[in-house]
Amino acid sequence: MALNVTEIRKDFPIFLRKIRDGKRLVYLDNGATSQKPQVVIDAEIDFYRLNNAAAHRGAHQLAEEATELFESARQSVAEFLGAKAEEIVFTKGATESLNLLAYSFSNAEPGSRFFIGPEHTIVVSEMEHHANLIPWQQLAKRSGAELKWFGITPDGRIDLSNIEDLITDKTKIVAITQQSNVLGTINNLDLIISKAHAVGAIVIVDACQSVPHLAVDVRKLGADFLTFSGHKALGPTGVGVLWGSYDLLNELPPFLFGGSMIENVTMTDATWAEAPKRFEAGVPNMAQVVGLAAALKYLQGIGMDEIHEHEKKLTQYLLDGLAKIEDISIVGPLDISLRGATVSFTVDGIHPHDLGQFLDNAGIAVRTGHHCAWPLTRALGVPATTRASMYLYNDESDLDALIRGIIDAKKYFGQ
Amino acid sequence: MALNVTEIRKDFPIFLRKIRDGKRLVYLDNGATSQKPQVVIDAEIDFYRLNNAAAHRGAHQLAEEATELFESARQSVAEFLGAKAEEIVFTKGATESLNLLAYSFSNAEPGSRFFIGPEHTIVVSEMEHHANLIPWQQLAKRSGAELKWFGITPDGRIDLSNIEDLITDKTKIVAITQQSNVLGTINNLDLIISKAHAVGAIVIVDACQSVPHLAVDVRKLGADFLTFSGHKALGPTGVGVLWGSYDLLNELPPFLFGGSMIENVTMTDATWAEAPKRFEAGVPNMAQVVGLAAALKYLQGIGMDEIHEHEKKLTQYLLDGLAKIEDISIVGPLDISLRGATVSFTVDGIHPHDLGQFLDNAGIAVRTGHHCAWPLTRALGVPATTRASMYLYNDESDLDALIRGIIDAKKYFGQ
Amino acid sequence: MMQLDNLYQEVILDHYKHPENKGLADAFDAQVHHINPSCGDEITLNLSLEGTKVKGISWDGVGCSISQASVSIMSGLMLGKDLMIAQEILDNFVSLMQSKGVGQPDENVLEDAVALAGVSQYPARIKCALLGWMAFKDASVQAQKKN
Amino acid sequence: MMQLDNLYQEVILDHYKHPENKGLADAFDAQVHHINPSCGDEITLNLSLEGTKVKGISWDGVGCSISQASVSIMSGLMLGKDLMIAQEILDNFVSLMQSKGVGQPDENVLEDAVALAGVSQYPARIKCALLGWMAFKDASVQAQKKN
Ligand SMILES: Cc1ncc(COP(=O)(O)O)c(C=O)c1O
Ligand SMILES: Cc1ncc(COP(=O)(O)O)c(C=O)c1O
Repeated sequence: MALNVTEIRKDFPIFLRKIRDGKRLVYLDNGATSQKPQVVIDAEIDFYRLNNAAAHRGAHQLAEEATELFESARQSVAEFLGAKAEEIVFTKGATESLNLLAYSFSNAEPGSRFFIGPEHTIVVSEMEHHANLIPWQQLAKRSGAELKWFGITPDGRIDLSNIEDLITDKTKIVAITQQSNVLGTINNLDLIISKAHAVGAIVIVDACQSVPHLAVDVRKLGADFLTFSGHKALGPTGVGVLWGSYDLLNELPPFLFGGSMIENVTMTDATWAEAPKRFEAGVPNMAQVVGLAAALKYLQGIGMDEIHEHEKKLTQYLLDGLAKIEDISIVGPLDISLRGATVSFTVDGIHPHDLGQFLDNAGIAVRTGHHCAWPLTRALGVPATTRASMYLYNDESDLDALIRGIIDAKKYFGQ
Repeated sequence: MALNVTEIRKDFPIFLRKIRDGKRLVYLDNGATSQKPQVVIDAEIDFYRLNNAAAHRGAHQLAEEATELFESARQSVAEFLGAKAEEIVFTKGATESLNLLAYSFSNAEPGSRFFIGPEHTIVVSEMEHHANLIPWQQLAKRSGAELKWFGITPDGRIDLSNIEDLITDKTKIVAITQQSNVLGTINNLDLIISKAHAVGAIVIVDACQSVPHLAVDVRKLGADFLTFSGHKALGPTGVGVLWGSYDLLNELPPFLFGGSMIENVTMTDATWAEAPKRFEAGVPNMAQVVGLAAALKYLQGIGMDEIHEHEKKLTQYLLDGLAKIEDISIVGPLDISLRGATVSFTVDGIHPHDLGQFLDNAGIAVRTGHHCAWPLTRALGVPATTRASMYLYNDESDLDALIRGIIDAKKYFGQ
Repeated sequence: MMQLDNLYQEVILDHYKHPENKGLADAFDAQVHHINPSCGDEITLNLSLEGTKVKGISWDGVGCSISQASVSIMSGLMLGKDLMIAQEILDNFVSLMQSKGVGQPDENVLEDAVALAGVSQYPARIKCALLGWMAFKDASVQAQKKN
Repeated sequence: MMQLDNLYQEVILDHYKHPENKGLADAFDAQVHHINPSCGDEITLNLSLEGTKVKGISWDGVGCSISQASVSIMSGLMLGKDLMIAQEILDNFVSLMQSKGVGQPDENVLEDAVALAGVSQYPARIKCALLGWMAFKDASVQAQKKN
């Protein structure tokens, strides 16, 4: 069933506001962050107004309620991903999740399946976001391991042609994005995962750009760890999810140390609680976790498949529209199969910053620059791109505005 | 001027609700987390409803506004602490802040002033919260350094008698709490800081229990790093502050790696932005940061000195009240000088869990257990304690309810 | 107080004040030490078997009335039982604890332990009630391995 | 478009399309390479001095109209100036950029650079406008050290 965007927009209070002296907000920066429906805002508010207390830390009624809300949010997230509740770790965002993994590997003792040394390799791709690249660069540096990567093809797909050279017996970690935040490319991870598992490597999936937009079932996917950020999935800021297959997760050494992640503590030593508690030191981001659960329920209510279909339709519409404008080059796949609703492009003679500014003046929010994937931008041979990224509350009128904006910009800047 | 608690309570919507079938909420678990005034809730809501976008990541109007709100929150926090804006790093909480420091020390190269090796010692105290103990245990383990600690005196004060043996030329880090979350003790840190600085050690202050309750000026205090959590200071969950003296902070190696903390990135290497950006990888917890700034402004509006005076008065009232009950032992100082409004105690023959449950049944929220300071509880020779911790919205009627509750519990459990 | 009385039944307070099998026996097939990390309650439990039968249980520890009464009740209940039966009782008790106050305890199986049904309404206390039972489970695995 | 015209003044678009001193000179006392990490804009700047006087500035780089026009304007402005004066101009420009749209630019000091005043209303673009100026500052320190 097609989405009723008019109705959906009513759920998002930000669309009531005006941009740059009275213009309608055309929000096409969903790759950076998404807007929040009232139900998510309400879930956070209600936590503070009614149930606020430190979860897991008190025997009084508020603490019980806070714990119950926090743990049922874990259950909701698990159901959303097809996972078990105890496989869900709450973090502050995907960046923390990926760093958690990289540091936890460092914390592993020799002999542990997570131990990584100079004899090992870590494999990423050239289309990774900095958050799924630099933690591995640093782990390589700390451990002496070698960092290798999949390149990209001219049409913006991951280049698997040398997979046999990349994923070998030495490979310990394969960390890869499920969807590029620049190219829009959706990576079919089946081959990578099966090769990696065949050599005993651990597969980590950056699902920041996929989980909010299409149905992801971690059991079907078959990876070992997966992460996404709440704020890109209609959820609050300050909350992310790390999923880990339980046996692995429960063997992984801890990362942040402090309250609630312990089993026993003396002045000189400590032992750890089981996963997921072991990874949730400190009073958690409770209101945000509860808000995230509300966001995922809202998404489920609309339907992830419906959202994906809607975005596909919009992507095709935008690609068609852009194709009609001269001097535009799209970076990333031109066909909409295995492709998300993120479209990056350059316009000859107009720097993305200037284009972005011009569009902003018309109420259209896009992102410009390297999108935290600088090595990819370099590999594409452009200094920067302009990116339009869509979500369930966008429709053709938004894309019409964008296309008109680009045409007007070309005139303005004298192209 | 005395606080008008009746008026203050009206600012906190949670006090409208009832506990355990219609009882008034007597919230005395502020050491665990504080309640939120409507202005804080509104600040978060307004961010989502009006200005939500990824700060520092876009040239469009919403992104500009989000950046402006985020950075002026940094300014507010700085003013609250007597610091400079660029000295404020936003984290997800004090636990993260302390782990950030411990890992950043590990990331320092030999020759750096942060480098720590087997020739060094780290000094903490026996009254530390797990969050300011285990990260240092683990750093000691990683680096080969030795962990030492100040003991406590029978009246619950830090024992400085062997300071000369503890803080020596080998000392690299002194990490100490400004106020105990169990004993209520406020530590006068002057001597420790001057000794530590005399030997070139770095002083890290856990201000989780002090900053929300009394005026703290980081310049006057003279430490090098200081941290607190927003949620204990009327702020949202999921946000904390790390303050660092700028020269030190800007030399400290980064901790979390990802977007927005970089200067340049290639596939194999990266360089870092200046502080504080270097420590804020990823899309930040913007709504929570903005909410925290609102919380600190609210506190400033009431007056930190007024709050401290109010709490002192309540502490005296509670200590007097408890002294009249038989079989009660208070752990922590009995005089209210250099003492916060956290009172932990045991009642002969009633386990804290049972007492806490009984009080909860009367609508009174306290905390029981080891309060994430297990080594301290052990040093005190008790299996657990009951803790009442007060804040600006508490008054004598709350303490009367507590005292009556304890007396009733003694009857109920047949003492 | 009604709700509270539901939690602190007479039987529980009795066991708390007059615990059974408290004080560690010298001889045992397995000794375990369990801790409740969220509150610090601790228990040491000694178990001896005769074939697959529970010959002796003794314990010592500190904790709240719920944890102490629960281990006291458990020890009486398990003594002399075959491990198969003991496991059944244990499973039955665990489900009761997880029932959020709506479980119908089976008095034939749980005997005095039915008094702990009210605990299932207080999520934070379930671990207290389970502490001794988990220690027993652990000890029985260890004792069987040894034999 | 009014607000936007304020940002993209004629002078700016002119400099963008016809940049001055672009193309690196072979001889220089200092060469610096600056980058804007938030967008990837890059500039290389060559500076040569004669005593404390700016004898030559040349540059190359990629970036938006604001960053390109700004470095173009800056290069023309600084050429032939004594470093003391150059520093004054630079300070003046930096304050203008930080003025949030309310600064009154001094045309006597800043000449064409006054056209960039509108940038100060767009926080995200200030770094674009400053890129070349910061490169100049860095290069002048280095060139002086060398001489
Ligand atoms: C003294 C002290 N330090 C550290 C912490 C840790 O703070 P958080 O759990 O908010 O990270 C707390 C509170 O839990 C505390 O009371
Ligand atoms: C593909 C990808 N990975 C990781 C991240 C990092 O997420 P966050 O900044 O929320 O931690 C992002 C978004 O910024 C992303 O698009």
